[in-house]
Amino acid sequence: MTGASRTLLAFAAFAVILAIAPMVFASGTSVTMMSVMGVMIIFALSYNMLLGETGLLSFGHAVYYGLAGFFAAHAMNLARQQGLPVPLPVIPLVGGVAGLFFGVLFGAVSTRRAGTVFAMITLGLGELVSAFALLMRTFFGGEDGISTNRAKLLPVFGYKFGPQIQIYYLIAIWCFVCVALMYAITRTPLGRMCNAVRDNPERAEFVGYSAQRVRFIAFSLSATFAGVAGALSAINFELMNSHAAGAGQSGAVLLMTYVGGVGQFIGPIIGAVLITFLQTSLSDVTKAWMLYFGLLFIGVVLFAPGGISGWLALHAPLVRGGRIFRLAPAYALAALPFAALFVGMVLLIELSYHMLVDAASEGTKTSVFHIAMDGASAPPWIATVVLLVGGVLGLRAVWPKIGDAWAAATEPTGGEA
Amino acid sequence: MRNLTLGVCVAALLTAGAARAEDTVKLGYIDPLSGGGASIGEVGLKHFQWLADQINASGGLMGKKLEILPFDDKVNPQEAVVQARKAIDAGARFITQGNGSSVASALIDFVQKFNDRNPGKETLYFNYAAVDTSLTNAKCSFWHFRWDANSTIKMAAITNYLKTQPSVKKVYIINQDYSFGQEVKKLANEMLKAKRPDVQIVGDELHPLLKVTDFAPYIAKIKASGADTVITGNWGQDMALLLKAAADAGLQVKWYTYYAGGAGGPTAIKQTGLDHKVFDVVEGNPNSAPPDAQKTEEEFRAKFNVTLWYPRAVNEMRMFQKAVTEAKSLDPKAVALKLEDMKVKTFDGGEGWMRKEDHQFHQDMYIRSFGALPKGAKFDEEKTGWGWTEVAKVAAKDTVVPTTCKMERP
Amino acid sequence: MTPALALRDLRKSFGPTEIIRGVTLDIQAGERHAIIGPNGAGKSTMFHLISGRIKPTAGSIALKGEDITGLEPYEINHRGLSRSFQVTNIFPKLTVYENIRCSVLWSLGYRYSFWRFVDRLRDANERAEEIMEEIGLSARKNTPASILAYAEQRALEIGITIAGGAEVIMLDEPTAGMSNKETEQAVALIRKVSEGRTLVMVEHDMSVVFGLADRISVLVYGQIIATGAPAEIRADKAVREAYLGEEAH
Amino acid sequence: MLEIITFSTLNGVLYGMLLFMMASGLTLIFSMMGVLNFAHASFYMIGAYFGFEISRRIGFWPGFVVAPLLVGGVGALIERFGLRRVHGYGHVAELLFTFGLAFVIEELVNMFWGRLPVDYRVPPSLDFVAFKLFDTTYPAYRMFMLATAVAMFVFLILILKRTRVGLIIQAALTHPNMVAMLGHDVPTVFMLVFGVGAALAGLAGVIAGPALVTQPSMAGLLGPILFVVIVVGGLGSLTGAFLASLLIGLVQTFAVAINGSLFDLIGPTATTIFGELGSVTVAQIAPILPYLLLVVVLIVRPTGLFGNRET
Repeated sequence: MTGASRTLLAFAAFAVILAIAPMVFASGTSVTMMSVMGVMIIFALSYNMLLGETGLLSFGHAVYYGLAGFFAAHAMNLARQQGLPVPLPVIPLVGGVAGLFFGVLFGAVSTRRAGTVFAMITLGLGELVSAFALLMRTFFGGEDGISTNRAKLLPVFGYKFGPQIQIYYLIAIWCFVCVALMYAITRTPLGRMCNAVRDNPERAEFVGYSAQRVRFIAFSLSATFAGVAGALSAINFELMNSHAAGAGQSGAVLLMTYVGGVGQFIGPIIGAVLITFLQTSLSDVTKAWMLYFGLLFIGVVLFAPGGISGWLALHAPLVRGGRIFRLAPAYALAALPFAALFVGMVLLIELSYHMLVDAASEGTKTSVFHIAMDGASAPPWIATVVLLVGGVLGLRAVWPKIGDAWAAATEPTGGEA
Repeated sequence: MRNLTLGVCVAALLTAGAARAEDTVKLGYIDPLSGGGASIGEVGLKHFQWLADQINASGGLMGKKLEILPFDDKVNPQEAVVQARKAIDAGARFITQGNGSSVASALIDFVQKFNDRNPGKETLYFNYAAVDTSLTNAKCSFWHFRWDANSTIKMAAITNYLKTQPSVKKVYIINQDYSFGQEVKKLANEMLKAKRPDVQIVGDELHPLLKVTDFAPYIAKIKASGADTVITGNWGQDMALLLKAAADAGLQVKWYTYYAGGAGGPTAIKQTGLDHKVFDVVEGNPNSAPPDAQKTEEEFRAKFNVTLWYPRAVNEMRMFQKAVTEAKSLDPKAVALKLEDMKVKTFDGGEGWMRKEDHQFHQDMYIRSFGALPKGAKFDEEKTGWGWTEVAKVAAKDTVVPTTCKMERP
Repeated sequence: MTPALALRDLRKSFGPTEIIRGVTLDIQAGERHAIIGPNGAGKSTMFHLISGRIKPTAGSIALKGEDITGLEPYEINHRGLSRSFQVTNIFPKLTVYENIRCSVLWSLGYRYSFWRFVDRLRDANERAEEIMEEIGLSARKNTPASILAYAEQRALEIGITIAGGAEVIMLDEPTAGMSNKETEQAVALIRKVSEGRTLVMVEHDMSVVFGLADRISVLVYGQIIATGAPAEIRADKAVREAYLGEEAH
Repeated sequence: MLEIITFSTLNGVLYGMLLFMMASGLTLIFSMMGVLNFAHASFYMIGAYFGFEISRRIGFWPGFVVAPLLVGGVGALIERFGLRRVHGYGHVAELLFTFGLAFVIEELVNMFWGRLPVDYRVPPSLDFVAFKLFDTTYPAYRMFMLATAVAMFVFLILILKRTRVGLIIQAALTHPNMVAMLGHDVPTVFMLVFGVGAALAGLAGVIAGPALVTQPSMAGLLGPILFVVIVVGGLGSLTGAFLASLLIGLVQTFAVAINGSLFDLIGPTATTIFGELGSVTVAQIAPILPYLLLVVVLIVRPTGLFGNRET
């Protein structure tokens, strides 16, 4: 199969997944969550145009997402009040244009340098924009933000876009288009030069490209897509407020992109889906979810700097060579201590959290994994220690086997090295 | 990495396993349960769980048990909307929230639209702490009820009290620069002019929200202005640091605040040694409450090791139970209609009523000062040894302010 | 005839130290010109000045008659000058093929375009294949540049330099660190790729210099003490004293 | 007028020195290791909490000595078992590691000390009025903070410029291989530097904790302003950080004293041109000015005011 047809197949699969997802996960919560995921996929991919493709670490990407969201919300309100014949599905274009505008404006001053200087400028710009958002109340609506009503615009083919499922499909279509476009951009002269500038900005200058210009265009395009995502978010929530342009949102997109993996195109998609799911669901399961988030992030930085997709990509040649099964025994062997370690960690965190935070008002009894236990008694703690120590020792014992299995599986037998 | 996959599976399993029996009435509690706001959200949750236990002990709602479903909104309006959606999916037809007027505003909007688009699945929203007046003015909704006194009512109470204090001559107003602070600033100016035209407003300051580390320059300005009284809506770190800087510089004024009693406030005031110089305005004061309320307070403190911060939550839940009983229905619309114009004896003894035009609860308000406790006072705060002493009561009828609400009624 | 490169009283100081002290030099179109000199003479600095990596303190540089003093490297590149680096300077995470293709894009006029697929640019792909063939790396097409062997990276360095089809090529010690056999191959490669172009190179290996160069300039302490054909340089007394003389010891 | 200028200058210097105290460790770590430590404010927070724990059990002064050492130890361990692992992946990975670390530390503090502010008090030995100026008192504790900040600056400058250790660590940054060849253990040097940086943050926490509010959000609320200090001053320049701290302290304090707005300056046209921003007073935006300064400085002079390198 050629590279091109493989790409087409991947996109076809993506389209099918987008189409049938709400049939598989039909509850209102799932559809709402998947709508957010669609928005975040665009946002995270736009961020990766900077971080992964061009090597620019931004701490203020939410500025474009947020500002564009406000423009979209105002556009919707304007269209409704003036009775303009603007259908909802074109509103993301407003966001895109707004994103582009601010991308060009702020990109011109921030992309002259890469590295730390760029990161710090984006940090400062992010702080400034959130500060001004609170000062300019007419446009940003103060703390409350700007609310809008997506169902009051011109209907398209009878769809009024009140029900969440219609919004889901609207987002899904935009998501597909944006993902395809962003993928396409990586395959253009500019996209290739972004990689070149990321790797070696100096040499790029000596083959005729201004590193600053490349960064600037990448930045502007990235802001455009972030803008589309922001507008979709405004449509989805029917509300935009300054949180969306703030440091928290900028941090979240960094987290998604990095955890998903910056080295593969699919990485941010995985990250956006996973982190959005965890953000909305983990807080139902544990009060210490932010701690898990932090540990997850550190774990990825320490043990899988390529992110989830990077780790998966390591296996790609083996899958293609049909030799992935050679790893199976070693992985199965590792699964047990790994699970022990994981369960031990969860127990440790949950028990500590309960004893330190909740025990004073709720008593020492709690339940973890639906198993009742008393934090003041020894058994759960002994179990925790046993699991942790056992897990670590087990992994140490198994680790060489994984190495051997890798060596055996990747042994050159012709074909790609 | 597999750590992650596992985590997802576990989370998914647990969520799936959490399906609950259908024979309970579910109240979705949407407030911060993580991050900085969690200190407040957790305490609020305890209030509601405890109140639900009481309702269930007294026969429940139409014979059904009330169950509180907690959802973490991370004080983010968009997140709150997602969590509200989850609450509804989990079977909650009633939700309650308190922290952050921006969240409240988003929820009002969400509930209104959801009810418009899903007739027959209406959801009712009880607000126990978001005080932005516009929530019962321009943004008012039939589906929203508020038990906390809004900013306007609180300022009306403060200024009514200041009317009786001739020693107040020069007032300085300082607030956080966001919608709540700006509202306090505006109200303070208007009401002081109306009620105490002789008082001179010597300064009117806004500073960015949670961005100031050192308030010394602001204190220098207050000092230079010759103020004898400061009115502020500051809370959290902005309240604590402001008072600390004042004490450091030896500034001797009286502080009229909205949130000196908020989490961490008493600790900070005790540190500054400003004895009975800091005042706040609330709907109940444990040290001067009627005996049954004091008993409840004692039980609550004994169980949870924390002050019963929200007497209004007690009012809210008691009125909820009453409305269900009177309506003989668990239908949110029927409950809402019964809540309108409902008159009750409040937790702290006075007469209270839910105004029909804007769904704002009206109740007696108390001005209190924080400091060393007189003999016989039972309750201190945050283990400081200091507590609140009532200095004035403002009757509910004296806090009534006309509303601009134009409610769309179903 | 306009010289390919014309330096006029070029000077560069770093703080109080003047590294290039008034260099005036014409390099004719089509010639292979080598610059030699002892370590620290300022050869690399001179390369950096010409290619725009650093800006001169005084003096002027003209490329094919056009003043390029103080221009950015990419602007100089657009005017037909391309250079290599003494320390390998490639795009490490990109494959050999991508390295080369990125280097031909500008010269074919694709600039910053993001509306056409690079895989469909027949001319760019063909040109990249040709270059790879020329530098002998076709077999390593899809290998990331960072894991190439040293000599291969040096070849890629030259490939990147010539890919854009610049008329003036500057090579900074192209054979540094190579074994004898690798040097031979490199010389053959340089000879081939410099066909029909102007070549300026800095080189320490005298057999390479004298085998390859049409003319040689000797740079000592930031000044050119002699310029001429290899035979003239060999015979030059000042050069012998300053440079070759040293080596004789 | 004179009164305002005097107070603003004094308050500005006090605030500036507070900033420097908190930022000095950050700039030290950056100048030595090239790591922009996002968790720096978290070390500052741990310092405050350790100081609080020790002071309520033994006393403030033991905490003053022990807490920074403990924080330094924590920092060294984190470098040894965390940061060192990611060192090979480059500066972005290091930065992201500290980014995640800040998250985790905040949650751990939440778990151990709760989310409400703790009652960390000024020690009685320093709880008196140092002097009085135009009827405004200045507490001795503020003077103590000022003195500590200056002492830290002098100490660091001496260490870096005058001692062999300082020379080695500076060399280790630019030429790690060469320094290793000369027989110095570079990883250990880095571990020590990180530990010392963390200890400095811890010391700042111990001292600032009682003066400010000791609570789990104190790190997050402080974080960005420290970057402004070290970036405006010039990355890796200690003198730069010192002067930038003063500059920011003074700018912010003087701005608070100015009630004027664009409206006052150019009249009603201000509101037509700038809308709401026209009536915003300088005092209102004072705490935002440092960020404006950051962006402007980086655009005009990417190396910062006193720095000489960009990354």
